[in-house]
Amino acid sequence: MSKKEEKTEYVKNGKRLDGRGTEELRPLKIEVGVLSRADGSCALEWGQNKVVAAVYGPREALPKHIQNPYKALVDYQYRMATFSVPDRKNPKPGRREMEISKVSGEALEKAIFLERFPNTTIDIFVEILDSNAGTRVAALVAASAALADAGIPMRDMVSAVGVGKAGGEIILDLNKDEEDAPDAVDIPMAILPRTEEIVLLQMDGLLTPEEWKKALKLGLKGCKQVYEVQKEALRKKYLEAEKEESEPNTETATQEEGE
Amino acid sequence: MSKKEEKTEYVKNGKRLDGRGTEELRPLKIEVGVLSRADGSCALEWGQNKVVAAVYGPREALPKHIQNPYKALVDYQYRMATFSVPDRKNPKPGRREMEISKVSGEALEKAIFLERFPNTTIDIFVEILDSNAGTRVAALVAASAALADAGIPMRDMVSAVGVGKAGGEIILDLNKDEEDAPDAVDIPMAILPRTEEIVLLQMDGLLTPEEWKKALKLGLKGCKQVYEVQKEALRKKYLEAEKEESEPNTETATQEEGE
Amino acid sequence: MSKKEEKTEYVKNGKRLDGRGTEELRPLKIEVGVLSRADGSCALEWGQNKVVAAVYGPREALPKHIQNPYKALVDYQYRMATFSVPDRKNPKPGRREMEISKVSGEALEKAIFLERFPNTTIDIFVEILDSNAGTRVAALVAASAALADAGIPMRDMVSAVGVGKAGGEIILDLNKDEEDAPDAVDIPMAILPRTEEIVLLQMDGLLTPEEWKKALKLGLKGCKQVYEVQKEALRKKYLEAEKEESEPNTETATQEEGE
Amino acid sequence: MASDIVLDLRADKVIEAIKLGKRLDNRKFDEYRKLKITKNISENANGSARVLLGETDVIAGIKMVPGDPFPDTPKEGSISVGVEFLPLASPLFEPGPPRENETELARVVDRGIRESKCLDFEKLCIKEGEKVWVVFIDMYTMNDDGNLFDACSIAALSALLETKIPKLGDEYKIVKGEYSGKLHLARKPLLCTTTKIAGHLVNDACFAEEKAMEARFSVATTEDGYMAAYQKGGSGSFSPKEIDECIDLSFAKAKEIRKQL
Amino acid sequence: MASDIVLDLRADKVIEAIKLGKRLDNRKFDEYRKLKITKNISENANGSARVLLGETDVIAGIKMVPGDPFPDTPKEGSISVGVEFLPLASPLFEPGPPRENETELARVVDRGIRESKCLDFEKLCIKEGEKVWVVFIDMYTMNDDGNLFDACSIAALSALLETKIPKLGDEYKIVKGEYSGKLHLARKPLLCTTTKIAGHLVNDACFAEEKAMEARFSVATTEDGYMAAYQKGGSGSFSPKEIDECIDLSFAKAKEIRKQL
Amino acid sequence: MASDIVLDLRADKVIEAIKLGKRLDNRKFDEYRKLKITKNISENANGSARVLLGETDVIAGIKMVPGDPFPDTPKEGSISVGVEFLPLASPLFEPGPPRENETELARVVDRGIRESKCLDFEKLCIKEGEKVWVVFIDMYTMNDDGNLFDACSIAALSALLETKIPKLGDEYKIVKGEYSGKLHLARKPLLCTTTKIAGHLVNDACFAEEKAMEARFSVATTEDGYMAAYQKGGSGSFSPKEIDECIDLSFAKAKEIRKQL
Repeated sequence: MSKKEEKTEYVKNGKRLDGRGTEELRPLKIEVGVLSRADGSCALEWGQNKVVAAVYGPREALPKHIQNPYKALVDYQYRMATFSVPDRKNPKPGRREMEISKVSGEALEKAIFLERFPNTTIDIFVEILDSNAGTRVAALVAASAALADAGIPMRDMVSAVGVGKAGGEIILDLNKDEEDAPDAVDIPMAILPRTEEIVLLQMDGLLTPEEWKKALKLGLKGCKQVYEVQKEALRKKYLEAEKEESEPNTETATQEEGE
Repeated sequence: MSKKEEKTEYVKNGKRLDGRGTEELRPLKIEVGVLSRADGSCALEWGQNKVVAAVYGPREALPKHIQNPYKALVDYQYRMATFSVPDRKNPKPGRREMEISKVSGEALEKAIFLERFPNTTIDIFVEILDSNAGTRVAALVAASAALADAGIPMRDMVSAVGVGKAGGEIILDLNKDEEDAPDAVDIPMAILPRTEEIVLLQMDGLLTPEEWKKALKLGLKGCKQVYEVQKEALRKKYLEAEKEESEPNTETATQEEGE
Repeated sequence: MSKKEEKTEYVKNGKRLDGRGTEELRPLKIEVGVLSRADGSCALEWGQNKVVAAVYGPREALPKHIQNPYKALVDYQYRMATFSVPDRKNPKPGRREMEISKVSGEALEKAIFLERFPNTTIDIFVEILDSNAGTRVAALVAASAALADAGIPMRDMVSAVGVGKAGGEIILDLNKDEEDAPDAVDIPMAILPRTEEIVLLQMDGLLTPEEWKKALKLGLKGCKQVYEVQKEALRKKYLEAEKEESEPNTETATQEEGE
Repeated sequence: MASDIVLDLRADKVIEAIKLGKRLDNRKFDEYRKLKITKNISENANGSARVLLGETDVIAGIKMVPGDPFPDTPKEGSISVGVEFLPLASPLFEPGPPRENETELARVVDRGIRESKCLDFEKLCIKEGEKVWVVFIDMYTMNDDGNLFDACSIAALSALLETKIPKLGDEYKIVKGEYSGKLHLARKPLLCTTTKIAGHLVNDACFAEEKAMEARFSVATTEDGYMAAYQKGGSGSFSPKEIDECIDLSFAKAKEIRKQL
Repeated sequence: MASDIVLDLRADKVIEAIKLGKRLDNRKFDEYRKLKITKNISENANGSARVLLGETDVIAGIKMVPGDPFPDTPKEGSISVGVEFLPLASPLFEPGPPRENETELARVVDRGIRESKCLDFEKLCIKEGEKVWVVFIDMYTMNDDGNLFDACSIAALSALLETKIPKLGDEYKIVKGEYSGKLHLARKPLLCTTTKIAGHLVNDACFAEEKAMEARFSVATTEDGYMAAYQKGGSGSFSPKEIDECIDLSFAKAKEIRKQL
Repeated sequence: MASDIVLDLRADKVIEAIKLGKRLDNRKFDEYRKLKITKNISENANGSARVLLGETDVIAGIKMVPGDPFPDTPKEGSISVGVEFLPLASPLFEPGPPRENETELARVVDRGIRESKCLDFEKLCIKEGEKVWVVFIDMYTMNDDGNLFDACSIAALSALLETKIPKLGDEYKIVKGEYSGKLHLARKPLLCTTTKIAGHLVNDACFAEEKAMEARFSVATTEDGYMAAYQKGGSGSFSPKEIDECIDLSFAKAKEIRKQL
């Protein structure tokens, strides 16, 4: 909300204030199958962001009058814990959470074979436990992995990343300091990586079409990096399942810095 | 709420502060069929008051347990836009809007042949866009015309007007300045004009039975003037419909000052 | 909330500040059958506490999906009138009222032969009109009598009392001054008197297991005193019913001080 | 549902009787049921009353609370009137947020009190522009055997007449259990309702009669000949002549009730 | 339900036509319906406008209210954008608390205005750290024949362009009916939405077309070549190339509309 | 529904086993599942902890916020305890406003902390009568495999033990990322729940066991031999003797758990 007044250089000698390159993601760790009651689940850490996602369904949609006889409904709920932000968040879900839930649910609808599950609902719940810019894309990445973990048939995973501008530079995966730049532009985007179909795209800030072209390119690249981490997390679980290990899964797939 | 302290003369030489006679309505314009999605609709201007009404139904009443197997339900919703009053109105409907909705819906029930449409609901929505005293009767007049526009069979139109007292005088169709008089009495009333059956009647302020007799007479007269404007508005539309004109209706029925 | 700072002696020469002995109840009056519309009802005065309870049911539980095919549901609602407490209470039910309603309903479930009334609900409403510590047990005692008045088959009545600590002494039926003691401990408890089964038990304050043993004994004794007043109130009504008196019942069962 | 059928049958009987000039409980058309007022039923309230009108049972309690004045009336206190149709009172009442019947009742009782000017809002000022008294008038239904409007109006007025003004300490904090005097009422506004059943006008309708009613008309009158509020309710209508009869009845009945306060 | 079937049939016809390069009302793919803007439709508003886009009918009204600044921006005023999908506008809208469609629309319009910096929030400061202007922008739908996003954005901007700043008296109280000047807008951000139907991109979709849509993309542009916000909606997707086309269309269409303000 | 039948069958199995002196997972009657506490799981919280009790998974986070004191305790800070049964945690949890189970849990945890006097409310005073610390303790369920009460109590205490007090700047504004010390706890109150199944007392019931339970009794104990709160829940009953056993178990189990903090 309050943007810094003094002139800051956000990229210096190709390095950002936190040491990353302009096209570099923050460290990303994904683990699936972390909650026993849910049909699918995922724990994700992305920089300081910490997210847990759970999937229930397809299950009968109730009350009956909301059922769609042609396809499953998707109910996506993005929520932030009261302590996950600098000032305590009001526990009641706000308009921001409602909007993010809507566009994120729509982003996943394209990926899931909804027509196979008429009259049902697929419920996706994501809770943000800690935050530092980019939680909506982090949530979507976790939700997508949880859907796969639940065995729900999908055209492709949804991979997502934030891209944008700070101090005049187009950069990948903005952190909170960068999002607070006076000229900050924030562009959350999500794609189906195999076809580059864009399923979520928002922006706010002042941006020219030329800047957007550059940002898009960077975003597509970032999504694909994320995609690899998602796949690796799922692979790990299924390999272990094949080995029929009975121990709990403690290893996690990790996207190291500067990959 | 705040009533003026200083002694004002509200009627001087037979003229009110806005130039009207004591028995004179503010200018009234009614147009029906203004909204394409609704089954019936009406736009109304009455002095500064600006009202739009829409009717949907008779349609199936849901949830089923509210259905009445003997007659249609009437659901009337009177609402004010946030900017329609001097101070910004809270967007949440308040107790005043709830009470007005109740008594206005009851006023219309007497007019409609409800028994012909068992298990259904007739939904009437009225939005106040600008206001200067008398919005509840303006809303009811618009709603009644919208019902007729929707082709819903009625015993008679409901016509309505405000009558009351300011500065010791019984006057018709009070405006806001008059309603803020220290001794102001406000009497919204609605009738079925052909039979003079009173279907809405409220009052607040200090009034004697004698003053009421005078006010009643004036109110009945006022309602009948309003009735003529309502009928003219409907006539205009039906005439046009007969001529099968395809252009949008831009003319409006008008009640000029001092009729 | 605010507890007194100065050292007060709450028991002096075996007498409490209001003149009672440590094991003495405040005056208790119970009358059943006081409301004509309810299936069962009870008016109760216990010291300054004033409570009215009404029972409706067993009646069909709605919406249908909440029905239990094996037993009746119990819906208990404890509410306080806005003027029943020193500071005006917000009319919206608060978390305290919600918790009390939950544990009180559970306390009654053990007493009622719920399995005889599948798919139904037994609704118990209690309103506190005046208060001075101990309203939740007063409400439960009234509710239990109202259930009996409604003719609902029960294993036994639920009898209840508050017990606790003030100024280092274990005492029965604390009043508000005692509950505000710096070391106050409040223990609402309810039992089925014939079997001494404990169906409601809560505590807050700092208490040792030894103190609890003493409090328990006192509480059981108090519950049984209350039980006698409950039975007397019901007996009075049934005797009158047998005599087929048509006059309204104006006598009330009374538990005098120092019994 | 069975209960609806029973109610319909009772309504039929009410109408049959009314047409013969009778009421099921043998009252005259303009006769109220037995009225019993019990005052000061709650020590924690600043004033309170319980009203039994036949078997209709309601309670009103007053709390005076120091509050901020409205910006446009810096030297005036205010009133706040609420009613809760407690589910104790009827199998038809459900717990939950206020509904239109409650809202209508509260607002009509409010207008009768407010517009009668029985309370001098300027005397409710504690410090101009800073602190004023808000008089909370809260009503609860205990048993609904009809005519809740009049019963609540009687209870509210009875409670106001008993109201003690709390004593204020530092920073406008109320000193518990101490009072600085009684609330002064300049008038005694009372709401009396006339109900139209089968074309006839009756007063103090019981619950079964309300099920058979076409419309009702409530008038708040004062002892010095004024009306302070009125309100038509129900889906039926009144002729101008009937309205005049209702007004006359309301004045006459309020006069009778006022004696019992 | 029957009405759903009718809507599905209309959607089928829309798709059939689009595949043949046509729209049911014969518009070109990038053609907006007739736009009619009526300003100052409410005297009680500080600014207001009614927008007809074909038969889509929306209203925006502005109220400027003195409020407390946010703690972290003591010298900045703020805006508050709301929309209510009035049940007048469509058989599908029900009264009640705001739902996700309303929330999305309000927030996208909000971002277009806020991020374009058309309003200088520092100029909305009345007294630093104490009082600032809150500009309430409230929109209402009257008739929904599609493209509520663009209609609301046009209405909001039109209303802002007419907004008079209320005059303040003592203690930041508004002097009724007097004004101290007009609100200054540095830019004119407009939201233009492109809708994808059967793989084709069209502008200003009507209600029947929206029923057939795969996805939509809305871009808020300014007259000096910036985008201030955008938003993809719907369960379909866009290729990167399609997004570029949408952006071009939004700039072009906003330019046309801006001439009619 | 099928799932209900499955739960009933599992409950039958639980009861069968208990009657034979066994539990389905082979634990002893008074044995807790494996406990894992992870501290500081959220940098934005002033203190936080995640607790795994078997597969039951809950999180607690603390936020200290400067707030206004209650009028009757001008030199005391306060606590506010909330819990949300996130729908992530169970197919039976639905999103929405707090329900009675959540309210009960939050209030029992609250009383254990408050009444144990582990926090000195007077030390939470910033400036008498003007500003005090409000300690918000918010708990969230991630996975419900039973005994949420104890898991939440452990999480709340663990988070409190890690809590750093924010540094205050001008006008009581929090300086982000800076701290003025750690919150001091005088005691370590812990809630331990005993569940009655088929007439036997067991600790740390898992979800299937809770489905078979008659009643539960939770006791908050301190390391110096006090009980600070207790609460009976469920529709069954306890004999006085059973209550004594429950109390002994709660002291013993809390002592074990306290070592793992």
